[in-house]
Amino acid sequence: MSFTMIVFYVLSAILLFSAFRVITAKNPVHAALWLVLAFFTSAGHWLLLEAEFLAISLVLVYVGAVMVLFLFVVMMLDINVEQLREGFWRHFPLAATVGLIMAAEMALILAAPETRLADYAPAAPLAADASNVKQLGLEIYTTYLMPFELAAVLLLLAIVAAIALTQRERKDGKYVDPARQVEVKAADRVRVVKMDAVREEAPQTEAADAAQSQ
Amino acid sequence: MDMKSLYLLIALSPLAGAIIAGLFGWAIGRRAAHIVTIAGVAVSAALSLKVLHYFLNGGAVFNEAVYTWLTVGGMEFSVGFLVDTLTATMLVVVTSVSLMVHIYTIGYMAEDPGYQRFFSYISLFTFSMLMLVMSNNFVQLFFGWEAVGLVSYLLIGFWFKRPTAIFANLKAFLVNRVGDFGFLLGIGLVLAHFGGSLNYSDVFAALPQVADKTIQIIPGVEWSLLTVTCILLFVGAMGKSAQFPLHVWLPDSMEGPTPISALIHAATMVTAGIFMVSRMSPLFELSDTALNVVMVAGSITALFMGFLGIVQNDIKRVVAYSTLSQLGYMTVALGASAYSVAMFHVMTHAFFKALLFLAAGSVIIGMHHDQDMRNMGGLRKYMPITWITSLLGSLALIGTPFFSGFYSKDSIILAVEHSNLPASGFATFAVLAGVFVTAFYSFRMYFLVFHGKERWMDAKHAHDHHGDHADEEPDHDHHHGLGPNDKPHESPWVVTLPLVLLAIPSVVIGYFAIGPMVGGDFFKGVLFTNLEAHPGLAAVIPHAEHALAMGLHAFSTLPFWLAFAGVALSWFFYMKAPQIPAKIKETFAPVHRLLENKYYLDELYFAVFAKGSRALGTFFWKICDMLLIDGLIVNGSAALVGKLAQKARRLQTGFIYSYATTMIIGILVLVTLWFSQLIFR
Amino acid sequence: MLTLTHYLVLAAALFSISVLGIFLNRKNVIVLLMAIELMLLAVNFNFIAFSHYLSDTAGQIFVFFILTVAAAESAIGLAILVVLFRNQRSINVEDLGSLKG
Amino acid sequence: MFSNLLSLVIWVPIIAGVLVLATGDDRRAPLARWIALAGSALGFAASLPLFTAFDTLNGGMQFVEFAPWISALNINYHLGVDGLSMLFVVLNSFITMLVVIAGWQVIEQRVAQYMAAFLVMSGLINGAFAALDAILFYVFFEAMLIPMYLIIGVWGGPRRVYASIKFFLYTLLGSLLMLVALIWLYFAAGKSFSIEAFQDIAQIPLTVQILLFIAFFMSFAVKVPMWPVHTWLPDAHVEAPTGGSMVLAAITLKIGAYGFLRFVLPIVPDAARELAPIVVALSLVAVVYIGLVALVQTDMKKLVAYSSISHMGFVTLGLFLFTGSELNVWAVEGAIVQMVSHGFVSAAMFFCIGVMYDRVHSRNIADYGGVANRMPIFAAFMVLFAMANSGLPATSGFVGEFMVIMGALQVNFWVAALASLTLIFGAAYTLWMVKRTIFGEVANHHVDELTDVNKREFLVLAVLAIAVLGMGLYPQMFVDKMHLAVNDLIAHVAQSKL
Amino acid sequence: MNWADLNLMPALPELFLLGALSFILVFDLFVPDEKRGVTYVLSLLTVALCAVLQVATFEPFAVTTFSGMFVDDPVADIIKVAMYGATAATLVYSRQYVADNGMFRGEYFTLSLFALLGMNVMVSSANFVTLYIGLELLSLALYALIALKRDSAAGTEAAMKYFVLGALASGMLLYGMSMVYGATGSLDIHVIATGISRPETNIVLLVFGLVFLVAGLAFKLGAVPFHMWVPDVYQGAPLAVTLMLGAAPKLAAFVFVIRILAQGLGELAAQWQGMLVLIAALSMLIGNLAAVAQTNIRRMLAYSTISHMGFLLLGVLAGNEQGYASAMFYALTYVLMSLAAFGVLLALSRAGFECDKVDDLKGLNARSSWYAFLMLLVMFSMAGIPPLAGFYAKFAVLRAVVDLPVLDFGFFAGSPVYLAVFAVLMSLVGAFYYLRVVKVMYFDGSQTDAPIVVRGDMKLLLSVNALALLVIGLLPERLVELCIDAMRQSLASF
Repeated sequence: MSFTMIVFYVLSAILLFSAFRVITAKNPVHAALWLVLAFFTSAGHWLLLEAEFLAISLVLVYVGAVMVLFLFVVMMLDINVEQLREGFWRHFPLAATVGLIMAAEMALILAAPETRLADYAPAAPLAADASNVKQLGLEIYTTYLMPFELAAVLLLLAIVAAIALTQRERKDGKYVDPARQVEVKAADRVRVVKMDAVREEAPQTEAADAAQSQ
Repeated sequence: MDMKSLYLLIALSPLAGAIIAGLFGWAIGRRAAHIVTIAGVAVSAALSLKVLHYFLNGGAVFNEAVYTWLTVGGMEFSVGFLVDTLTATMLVVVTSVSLMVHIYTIGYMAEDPGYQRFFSYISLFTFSMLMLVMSNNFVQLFFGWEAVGLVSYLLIGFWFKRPTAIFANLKAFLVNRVGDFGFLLGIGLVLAHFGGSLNYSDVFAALPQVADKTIQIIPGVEWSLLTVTCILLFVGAMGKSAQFPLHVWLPDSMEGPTPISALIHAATMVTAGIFMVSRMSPLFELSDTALNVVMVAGSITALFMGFLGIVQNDIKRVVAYSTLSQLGYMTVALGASAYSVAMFHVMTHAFFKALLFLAAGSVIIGMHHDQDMRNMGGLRKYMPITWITSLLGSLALIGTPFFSGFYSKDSIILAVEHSNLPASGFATFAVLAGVFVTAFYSFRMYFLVFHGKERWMDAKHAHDHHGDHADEEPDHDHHHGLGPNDKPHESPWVVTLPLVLLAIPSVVIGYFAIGPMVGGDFFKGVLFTNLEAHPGLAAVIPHAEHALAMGLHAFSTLPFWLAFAGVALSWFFYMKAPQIPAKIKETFAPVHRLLENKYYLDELYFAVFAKGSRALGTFFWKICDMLLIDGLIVNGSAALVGKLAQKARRLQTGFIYSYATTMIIGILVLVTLWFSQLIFR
Repeated sequence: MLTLTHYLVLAAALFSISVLGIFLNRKNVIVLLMAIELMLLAVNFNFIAFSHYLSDTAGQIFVFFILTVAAAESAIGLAILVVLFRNQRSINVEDLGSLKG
Repeated sequence: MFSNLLSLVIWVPIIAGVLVLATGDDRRAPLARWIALAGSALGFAASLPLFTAFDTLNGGMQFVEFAPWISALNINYHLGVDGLSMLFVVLNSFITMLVVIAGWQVIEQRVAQYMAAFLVMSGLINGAFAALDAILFYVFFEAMLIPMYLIIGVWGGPRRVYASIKFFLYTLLGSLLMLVALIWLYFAAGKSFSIEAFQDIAQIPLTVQILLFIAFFMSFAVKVPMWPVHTWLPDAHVEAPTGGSMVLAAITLKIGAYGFLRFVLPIVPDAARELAPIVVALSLVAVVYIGLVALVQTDMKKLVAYSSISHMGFVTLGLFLFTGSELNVWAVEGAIVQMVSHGFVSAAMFFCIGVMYDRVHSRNIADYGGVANRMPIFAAFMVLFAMANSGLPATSGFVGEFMVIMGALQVNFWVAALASLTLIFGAAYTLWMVKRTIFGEVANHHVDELTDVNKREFLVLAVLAIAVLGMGLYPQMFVDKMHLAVNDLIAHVAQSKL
Repeated sequence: MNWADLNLMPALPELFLLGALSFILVFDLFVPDEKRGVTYVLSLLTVALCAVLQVATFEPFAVTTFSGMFVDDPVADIIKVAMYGATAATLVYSRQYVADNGMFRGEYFTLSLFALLGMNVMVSSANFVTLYIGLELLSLALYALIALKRDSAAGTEAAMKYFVLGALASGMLLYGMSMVYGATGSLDIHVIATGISRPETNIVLLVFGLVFLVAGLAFKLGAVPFHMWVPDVYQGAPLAVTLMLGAAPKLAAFVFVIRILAQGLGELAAQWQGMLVLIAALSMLIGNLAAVAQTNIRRMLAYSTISHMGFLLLGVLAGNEQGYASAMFYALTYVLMSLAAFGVLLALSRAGFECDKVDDLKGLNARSSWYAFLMLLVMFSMAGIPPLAGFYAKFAVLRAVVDLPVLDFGFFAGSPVYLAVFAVLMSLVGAFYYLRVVKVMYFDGSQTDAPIVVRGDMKLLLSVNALALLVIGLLPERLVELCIDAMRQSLASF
């Protein structure tokens, strides 16, 4: 068994275990941390597959950004962890059966000789100075220009959407609406109230009204 | 005027009267209505006499189409006239009796609010009957057949407020429909197998080819086509001419006003069946089986319906049963192949029976619409004309020598005696016994009505003169009867004049007509009798040629003495010893009850057919339609869809995990289906 | 020797675990979101493995975009989660059952 | 001058219907009525030349119109009538006019919608009869469900919802299967939806023919309706307003039978021949069984509805009487005559019941009795139509029955015998009803307060009476038009497609 | 890649849309709440201009750009124009509703435009990458829109469900794409298409991926068993968003299906036909059955959508030009019907009252015969009754199905006619609940006499929309031919 094989199996074992823990962990914070571990091991796998850029992005984007976001949210929301775990094992057998069948079927198909995965010869190892990043960059900025731009739009959308959904105007906030500020006119700021100089006998009429209404 | 126009005029002038009186009666008033209808019928009657005269002087047979009704499959159906001696005879009978009845009606219906309607109906009836007898083909025959049925329906139910009347007319129509059912099938068989035409002449011409044809009605059993056809046609005749077992409608039809009982249910319409069989004599001659059937039906009717006349108390019903019985005689004659004799009896019977009915009507007028004979008696003093004419009519009916009824009835008896059909033995007994019975009930009626004690004084007024419908609400408009201090009185001249006019032919027509009609060749080429095969008629002809001798000879024959015995017995029972009938009634209570209930046939039919079909209908409706089809299949499938819908709905649990599970299972199923070979190697 | 099969089966196992996570988890929506991340990870494995064995960069580029999308997706997912929590004071999956039938 | 006649009879009522609808709410109801009358009268006027100018010596399609409609699918606006269909176009236009008059005062709510529904339906029905393109036919055939659904549902009786939905789904079930059959035939006929092309398909295997037959049969048998798919009809009839029942019975049922003539017999002759015994048996069930069911009805409309089924049984019977491979000309023509006649008679019967219903607001036989005392003119008409319904000679009701029975006797005695039972049953249920409603003493104060027909009702009754008697006395006028078409049909059916 | 060769013309509408969208996004910040109408008008203008540009740049053949990732073919053109129309109609119909429900904010419009952009990208993509990103653009915008009524528990619940299941479906889709990529070595649909026909291509892997692809696509369409989100989201989302969800995205999803299955994996038709048979049949069955039991009209329409998608898939599974064209026709008419149906519901809704029970339509004919009539047209069209557009849609699809040769997929073998018969039987079940809507409108008495207040432009557009069903029903030729021609040209120049 070659070294890469050993690495592969070790990483795979950690990956699958951590993935399993992600979905079974009692505490969502733990789950998120198990997920981080899964991402790390995946990054290791991808390095084995000579996808350095992606491996690094995975760590940076996921572990660095997304998982932090997850943890933020988990901690922000006041979640009763104990209650969340009730009845977990009751559904486990059925769910596990389905999951197992699925995994088994997929594995059987993929491993079957008819699938001819063996035809895929292992790629020749890249030259030491070959830059995965450069290679991807070239493609992304030329051939994949359109998806690249669209990815940007997508991120914009995510920003807009996230803000639209979560931003709340606090009642006690000192928020100033720039649009209203710009719109403001002199007449809005100063109101000239015309007042009569003579004061009427108001209370009497009120009393009369009251008497009438009774 | 050419003959075609003449015939058209005969047929159409009553129709014109009917239409005017019917559609515009409200505008022209009562008087104009009866004038116009009577004028129409009078024209017909006059022209009919002319036609008869024409034929007596050797006129030519007329057989021509008037207009094409329908063309199908290259075959034309036309309205056409076949006028020969047979038609001419019927024309005269129909129009003359109809004319009498029209006149009579002026008096009889004088106070009825439906006066114009009534005239319209009877004119319409005359038209229909004329179309029936003048037809040269089966379709038109059927038209007329049904049309007279319709008018009969309308007239029986003329007093549509009376439950009994509208029950009776429905019954009449339906029973007739049963007959028509057979009749139409018979016509269909004729069309299908007799050269593809419904014209009489074509059908007769095709007879030689079909004489030996057979038909499989029950698979594997070959029946003679002719026999089947004839019997089916005769079924029609049974309905219309009220032969057992389709006779049940006729007695009930007495619910109609008396004039129509005379016209339709005695003189004309009910003889349509006899007329039709006579017309079809070439067919019937070829089938002994059919003739036997005819004869049996006729004999049963002749005898057993006569019995029923004995126990009736309603004056009209007695006449009605007598009509039934006489129709039986005619049918027996047909069975004996003595078609001319049958027609002869049709004619004489038309006159004397119309007379009897009208006389009964006159009595009813006199009794203020009380029809129960037990409330009458001694009327001869108050209603002399009615009394005399009734007596003459009764004498004709029972076959008193030299009266018209004698000639026709004796001819029938002779013919039957000499018939060689298997049924003729029974038939002979029936007609002979019938003579006695006829005489008995006729004179029972005569004595009860015109002689004896004047019983209307102490008549109960909650009377049950409607025997079988006694439980129904009494009708105040019509059944009032005589008041305690009233006396019967003779009817007005419009009523008595027809009586007189009808009495004349009732007495004399037989004497004059038997010679040419039965003995001579008046019907030659029209009515066919195979004298070798069916010798009944041959036995009559020698007698018929000498009417006087026949009358004289009669005193030495059995029928005369039977009739005499009947009259005598009735005199004894009802004049001399009125307690005896009551005693007999007690002694033979079951028999009496059987007769009073008309052999329970009505009850039987009602239970089997009316109730049975309703029960079946209810079953089909409630069980098959509503429960099985609608409930189980239609609503059931709807309910099933609803149930499934609830099931389908419950799949949607609302929980993400179950949705996800569904999706995954979907994937798994697809994967398994497509890769089962790989997975389960 | 490491073959493509190794990676694909690994990815398949990962995929199954994430699917299992989605319908095993009845209490916590956040874990659902994490399971989704796992699933995308499994897919990425596939792409990268194929890319490697095909010596083709397209797969890796796709993964790049998937990572981007996944990030955006989790942002929106968490935003919805926050709104959900505000409305229901719960992120229990079983409380998300008012729409059904 | 007659080149666009068929389009006129289709579109004039529809456009009039749209105009009527445009008058809006009930404040302008009188205007709506008059437009409706004008539209229907125009439609009828346009249909008359079809009858008068019809060339009886020409067996083919007449007044043909052709325009491409959806050329991509080879669907064309192809119209034409022959002896099989012309009469129904005229009949429908005629009945529509009467229906408009019949609903003149009776309908007080949503007059415009009511009138519009009938007018639109009239146009659609004409279209169905005139269409020579299968899809065009189908469009008209189905589209008429919409106005009918509304007519029953909006203006109907208490169980109208059940009845209308049942009606709709029942009929839809059949027609959807037919649609599949039409599409199959389209490919078999070389990508054409022309009905004539369907008929000219030279070969279809028997099993396929039988499947096609079943598809068509489902559709048309429901429409006719034949036992056992008839149960929608009593419900629909009972709940529909008078006009709805009139159109439903007089016209829409005929479309089913017409479908047999136009589609089933010529397109799948061998299957028709193979399965004819079943159809005949079902028809006889309709005659006998339904006749008995009619006998026990307590609701007048239901009774007449069942009688319609029974009468339509005669139609289907007539259409499927084979001797060898030949249809019986008597029976086929009789069936068509019966269809036309039933159009008059059933419309008249329903109208009569409507007249009574408008006054007493009950359809129960038991709530009547002695109507003739208060409504003599009406009673006279009612008795006339009842007689026509029971097939009395000299009324139109007799002609068709007579012809079918005559035809049946040439084929099979027992079939004819069972069919002839209608003479008895028809008279029994119709006249029994007449006895219980029209005749007798005045039964209750409702009946006592009855007033005789008004001018409008009289007009409708009189026109129908003339039609009933006219057809009974001179059927030749109608039958003449169909001879060649029927002969062609028979010749066509005689050719095996196996 | 040569920048000079970059032809932006085919993508002009999308570029304009993106620009306008960004502009509105910023501009809206400076619009005060009471003048939000400006944003609304700008959005409408944007959509209208996009449509103009789309028509102006129409070419009767396929043009590709962005290294073959973006394809502008006649099908895309027509569908996009229809999507602009649908989006515009959505905005018009929902204007009053969003104002009444506190959603009348700039985000609503920008998110709608984002969704539109995403759909455009989906429709015009010729590469898995762009397909995926377009799909996500659409989906993310929709997730957000559904939850946009932030205080609505149902809305957020629906959004969450849609999000989770959508992500799951995306995962499946991606898994499928990865397999296809692995088998063919490319993400480009053209290359994939040509790659499949090569003998050395790994069919097992392809079919394996195909299963997942089909699942993902079925989810987008809302076909059984990947339909579970549809009823919940239709019911839970704000009515305006439901309308948006039910209209244009179906068109995009349809083209998505065509791009992947017909253009990319056309050679595997024999395989996916079988899967689609199963999915289509189940969709028709479950959709129609479950709809029968609904009392909520939005839910009912959701299930009806599922069944319609089943029908649409029948056209797709025919696997030939006629079939695709018929499915396209179906999609177009479906969107028209869906728009009109929800349009009427929006018209009947008012502040504080959402018209979402079937019973809320009771007696509509008495309240407003016009809206009742429009709804009647929609319902009968959905039921497939001629002479309404829905009939031709069903008809064309059935025709394509019947034209198929004998099918054999192991679980289903036999004449395609059986499939057609099954379909019509299911649409019979469907007719029942459409009829019920007509029934409550016409046969039942009204429960309320609240006046129906509808803006004039909406009333006009809604009328045109519903009457279009009738017009198309009477004269379907133009649209039918348009679909057939477009499909032919697109497939031919692919």
